[in-house]
Amino acid sequence: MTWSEFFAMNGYALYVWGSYGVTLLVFLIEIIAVRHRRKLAVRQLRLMNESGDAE
Amino acid sequence: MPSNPILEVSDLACERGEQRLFEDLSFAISSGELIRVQGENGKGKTTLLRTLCGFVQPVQGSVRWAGRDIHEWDDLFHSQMCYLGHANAIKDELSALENLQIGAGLTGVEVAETVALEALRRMGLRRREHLPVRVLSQGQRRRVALSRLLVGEAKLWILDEPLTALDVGAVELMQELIGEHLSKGGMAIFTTHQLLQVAGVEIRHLVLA
Amino acid sequence: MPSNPILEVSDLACERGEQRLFEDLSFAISSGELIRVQGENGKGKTTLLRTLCGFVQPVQGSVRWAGRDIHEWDDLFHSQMCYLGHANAIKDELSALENLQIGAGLTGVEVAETVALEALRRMGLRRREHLPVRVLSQGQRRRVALSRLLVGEAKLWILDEPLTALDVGAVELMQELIGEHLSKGGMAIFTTHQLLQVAGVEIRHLVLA
Amino acid sequence: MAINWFKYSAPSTFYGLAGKLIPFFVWPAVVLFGIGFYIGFFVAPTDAVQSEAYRIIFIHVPASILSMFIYLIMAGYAALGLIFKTRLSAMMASALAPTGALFAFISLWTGALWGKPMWGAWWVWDARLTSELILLFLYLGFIALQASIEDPRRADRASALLAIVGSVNVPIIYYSVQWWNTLHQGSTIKFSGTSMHIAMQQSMFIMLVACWLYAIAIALSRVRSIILERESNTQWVRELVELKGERV
Amino acid sequence: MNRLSLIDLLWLVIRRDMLLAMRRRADVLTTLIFFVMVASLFPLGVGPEADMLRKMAGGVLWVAALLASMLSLPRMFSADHVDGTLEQIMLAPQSLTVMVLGKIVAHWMLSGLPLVLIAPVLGLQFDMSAAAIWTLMLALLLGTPVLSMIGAVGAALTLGLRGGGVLVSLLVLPLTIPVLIFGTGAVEAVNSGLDAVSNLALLGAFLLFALVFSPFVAAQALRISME
Amino acid sequence: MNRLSLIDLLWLVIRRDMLLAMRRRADVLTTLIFFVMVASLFPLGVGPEADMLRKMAGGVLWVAALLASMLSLPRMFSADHVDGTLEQIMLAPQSLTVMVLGKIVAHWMLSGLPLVLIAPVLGLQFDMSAAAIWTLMLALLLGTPVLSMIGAVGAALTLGLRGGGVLVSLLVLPLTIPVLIFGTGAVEAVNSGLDAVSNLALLGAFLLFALVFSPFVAAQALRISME
Ligand code: HEM
Ligand SMILES: Nc1ncnc2c1ncn2[C@@H]1O[C@H](COP(=O)(O)OP(=O)(O)OP(=O)(O)O)[C@@H](O)[C@H]1O
Ligand SMILES: Nc1ncnc2c1ncn2[C@@H]1O[C@H](COP(=O)(O)OP(=O)(O)OP(=O)(O)O)[C@@H](O)[C@H]1O
Ligand SMILES: [Mg+2]
Ligand SMILES: [Mg+2]
Repeated sequence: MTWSEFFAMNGYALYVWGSYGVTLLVFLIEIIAVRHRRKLAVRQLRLMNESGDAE
Repeated sequence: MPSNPILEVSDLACERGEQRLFEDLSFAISSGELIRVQGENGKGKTTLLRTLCGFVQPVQGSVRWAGRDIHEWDDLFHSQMCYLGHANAIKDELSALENLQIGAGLTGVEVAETVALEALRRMGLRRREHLPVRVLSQGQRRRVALSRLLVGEAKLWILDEPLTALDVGAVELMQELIGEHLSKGGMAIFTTHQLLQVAGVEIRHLVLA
Repeated sequence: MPSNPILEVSDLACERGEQRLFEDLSFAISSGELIRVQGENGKGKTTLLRTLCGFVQPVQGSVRWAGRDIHEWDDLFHSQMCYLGHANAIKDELSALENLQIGAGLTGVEVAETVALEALRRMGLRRREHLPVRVLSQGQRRRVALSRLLVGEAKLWILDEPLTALDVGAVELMQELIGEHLSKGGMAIFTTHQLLQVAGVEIRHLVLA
Repeated sequence: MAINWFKYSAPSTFYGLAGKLIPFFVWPAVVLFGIGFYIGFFVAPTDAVQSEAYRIIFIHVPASILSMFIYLIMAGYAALGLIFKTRLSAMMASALAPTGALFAFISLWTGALWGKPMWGAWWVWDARLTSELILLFLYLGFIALQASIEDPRRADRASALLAIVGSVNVPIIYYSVQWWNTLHQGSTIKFSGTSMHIAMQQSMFIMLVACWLYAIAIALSRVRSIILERESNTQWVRELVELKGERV
Repeated sequence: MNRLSLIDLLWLVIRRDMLLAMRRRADVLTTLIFFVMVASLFPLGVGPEADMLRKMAGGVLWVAALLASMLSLPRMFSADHVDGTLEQIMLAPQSLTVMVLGKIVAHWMLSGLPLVLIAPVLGLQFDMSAAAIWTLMLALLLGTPVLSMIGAVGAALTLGLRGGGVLVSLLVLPLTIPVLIFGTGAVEAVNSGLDAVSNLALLGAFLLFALVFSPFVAAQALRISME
Repeated sequence: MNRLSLIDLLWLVIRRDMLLAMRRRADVLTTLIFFVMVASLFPLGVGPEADMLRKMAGGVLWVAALLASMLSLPRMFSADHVDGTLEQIMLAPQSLTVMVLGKIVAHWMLSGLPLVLIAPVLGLQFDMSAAAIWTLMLALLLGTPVLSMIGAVGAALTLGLRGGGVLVSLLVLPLTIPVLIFGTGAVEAVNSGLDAVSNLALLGAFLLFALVFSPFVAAQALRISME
């Protein structure tokens, strides 16, 4: 089995790689979203600390 | 159940958003007493009153009626108190009379028509009893809401800006009503930014700052 | 267009339901004048003010601005007046700042952010400028609505119970603002059941009975 | 014992704990994904009927299974939060919801991509497909409800109630959809090999475990952000950011 | 001045909601007319072949009923919420569950019952058989209260939220799918000469189940929303 | 302090409504999800046979789009009415027609456009052909703005009336039937191998016609409602 055969998936490339590709994409998006959320939260906290708005 | 239950607030603290509105608030009110909650706009008066009713969960401290925490959604407490908020709790489609009767009914009190009519007339709504309240003026709507105080038998009145939209005559009437309520052994907590004096009663002030 | 337009009301009559609220009402207001509409609850104060704005069609009589009937939905009139009703005309979802800027924008006035912020701060909303107004207290919401008066350039203010829900400090501020407005050549018609005095100005009373 | 439990159910304690745990889920997940993929694509033989297309199964089935289990776990946490008023449980529930919804989406997506070559249609109204779609709607409802309530405490409690009502309904929905479909026609899906090749089973199982680990890791790190957001007014969070210079 | 018993209270709530609806008159009619319209749009959208229409009839009518009762859901508590009445209701010393039950019953009488009654007319439009029409009515009679009950929970949860109207559909529609399926299943069964009893029995079971739990759950939801 | 030009004003109104919608976040999504749900309910009601579903697809999707955009109509002016903003808008010295046009555009971008974009996915669920799906999208693109425009008139007329939500559907639905007919007609035409151009052209004509008249008419309706 060559790599090109492997990637061709016997004509089912669109379906198989479409599935795995989108799954990977979704995972990546989720990971980025979670990191972004964390970044926002921490930044917000920093801002609050700096402005001394602690009342 | 003591015959003269009192409302005890101990060590109360409330937060809204990230902001602590008040803390370490303790007071008690018993028969014949009148408390006015004061404070500038946004100091937490409404929040305090709603906490006393049990709508808002305090972050700390407790509110007790006749010795029991009100947060057990206690029937006893609720049958002995009456709350009037910023909103009038009246239905635009119903007439003043229907509003009063049904409104009282929902809180478990059956009010005869004659009693209801008399209350409305006392509140200055003669000849408005059967109009849908939708067409009434702001002040008249407030009067419909206030007339509920006349037909209930609550011991504790909690009134959030009862004088809003009332004209001078109506303000005097309210003062009279509160006076009567107190002399019958009731008690009341209220807020207002207007002048309010009750003959023969010394108002205790509770200042939120 | 006269440089000092006046509002003339002649022979006005309004009905609500089967009831005539007022009739034969004539008055005029010009630069520097302040009129207070008085009357008990339900005497027709709100109705009168809304008639002056053109919302309510009078059964008789006319309202004229700078000589022309306002019912021609006249741009001139509308660009020179500002009405604040019982409702605050603010959006719960927007912050105080956004409300002020967008609100003014809708009436055709562009307001720079610095100007808007300053107006809000003058109204005692410092550190509340960016909160969604939903979480503000009744009095703070009223202040947001009132701050529109500060950023506009209307000559005629029509205010329906502007003092509702305001604390003592805010009431004083409003009196000051009205004073300034009049001294700059403006005029105002308002209703209120509360006390309102403007230093150095004699308030004309218009009693509906 | 009980004290211990409560200790770890305090957001402040759990925050650190979760931070330490995450790597123990992430790296095994990565490795297992690799192994599962290798077995699935290089060891498992080509299917006689479906040719290579069947390889979608290695992601499709784990995603489907997780989407269902996560809902139950989420509802469980929500119920705990509602009954015992533990803040952390509610936070866990809201941390799990997006992941569950994403797995439901992946299940639908991979299923659709599998359906086209197998049945000639991206979508058929089969019982299993339909109930997966409804499950996605349930997730979206949960998320939408939570997103539209500003006050976090109310949001937690309201969405917890919804999740509980939903989890009572899920079995009912599942069986009713099953019945609905079979009343009309037999199932359209038939898998060719009645007994799956051993390598296929291995791969599927490994991918399943990998997905579990991934889901746990992502939920833990999401709950950490949620804790920071919700507890931002507490002293310990402020100190955390200030003194320890918490990494961004 | 008497205290009201629970039954009196239930009755009061129902009467009140009916009275309010009658004052607004339009309300009842509009739900009904919405139902009729949605059902009538279909032939327009799908084309007039009688065969196909007969086949779809049960499904279309059920979907229309579902949407119609969904439409009136947001108003179930929101009017009371906005004008402050709900606060008063929650302060009442009586059982909130009973009051919620009253509101559910009233909602059904105003939005579900009319659909049951008008359904035969629409059934005729779709050329349904008499037996199918009877089954449809019976199924709607058992199913629409369940819609009101599940709906009450959704309405209570979304109380006072922006965009509550659509949000409530989003929450509630997926949960009502079993009702839809067994409701249409009953009609279909009759159409294909089978017995509809099992479908109807299941609908009945849903009804009982919902009757026992939903008022309580909705009351809890209200408590949460009012906090 | 500058006066705004008409274009600025239009843009301000659009931006404002979009901003408000974004604040409510859920709003946009929910209309969309409602659309998806209604479209998915039908197969559940009617049964899963692919043949029949393909035949109904155009009709079902159009009806779902109609209902979804109908649902968001009541909010078009009523929020502004309740909080007094509408009074302020009407007192503004600028053209009310322009403001109404702004509100219509915003409404469409929030409730119509998302439907156009999601339609292909639903089309696949119903196993529609690629050509049919394209036509559907095009038809929706031309038709949904007309729905918003007709809807605006209805929303303005029913402003502040009790039960306005359903009432507006009542008023508007009959008026939108031509859109429904030609919209489904276009899809049908493609399905039966014909050309959809005439149907689409008619939809385009509706669009132009509505664009010219509806903002003005809706503005007049608002004036009447506010009196
Ligand atoms: C959008 C389309 C699809 C959806 C939503 C879907 C959904 C599901 C779900 C929920 C499961 C888990 C069932 C369980 O654990 O009991 C599952 C398993 C499975 N699906 Fe799909 N599926 C789809 C398309 C397909 C297609 C096209 C095929 C193959 C032709 C397929 C083959 C399988 C197999 C073999 C399993 C695992 C075996 C089993 O548990 O019975 N699915 N799918
Ligand atoms: N359709 C109607 N039928 C009968 N009376 C009506 C109708 N509409 C309005 N009214 C009456 O018209 C009056 C409206 O008065 P308006 O709101 O202008 O009063 P106001 O002077 O502003 O009072 P307030 O001080 O309470 O604000 C009320 O007395 C009301 O009862
Ligand atoms: N989510 C929130 N975020 C920030 N601040 C909030 C939030 N919710 C409420 N607040 C603040 O809490 C206070 C609420 O006060 P409350 O309504 O009790 O005031 P009040 O004393 O009744 O005022 P008024 O006299 O104007 O009626 C306001 O200052 C408001 O800005
Ligand atoms: Mg207040
Ligand atoms: Mg007035």
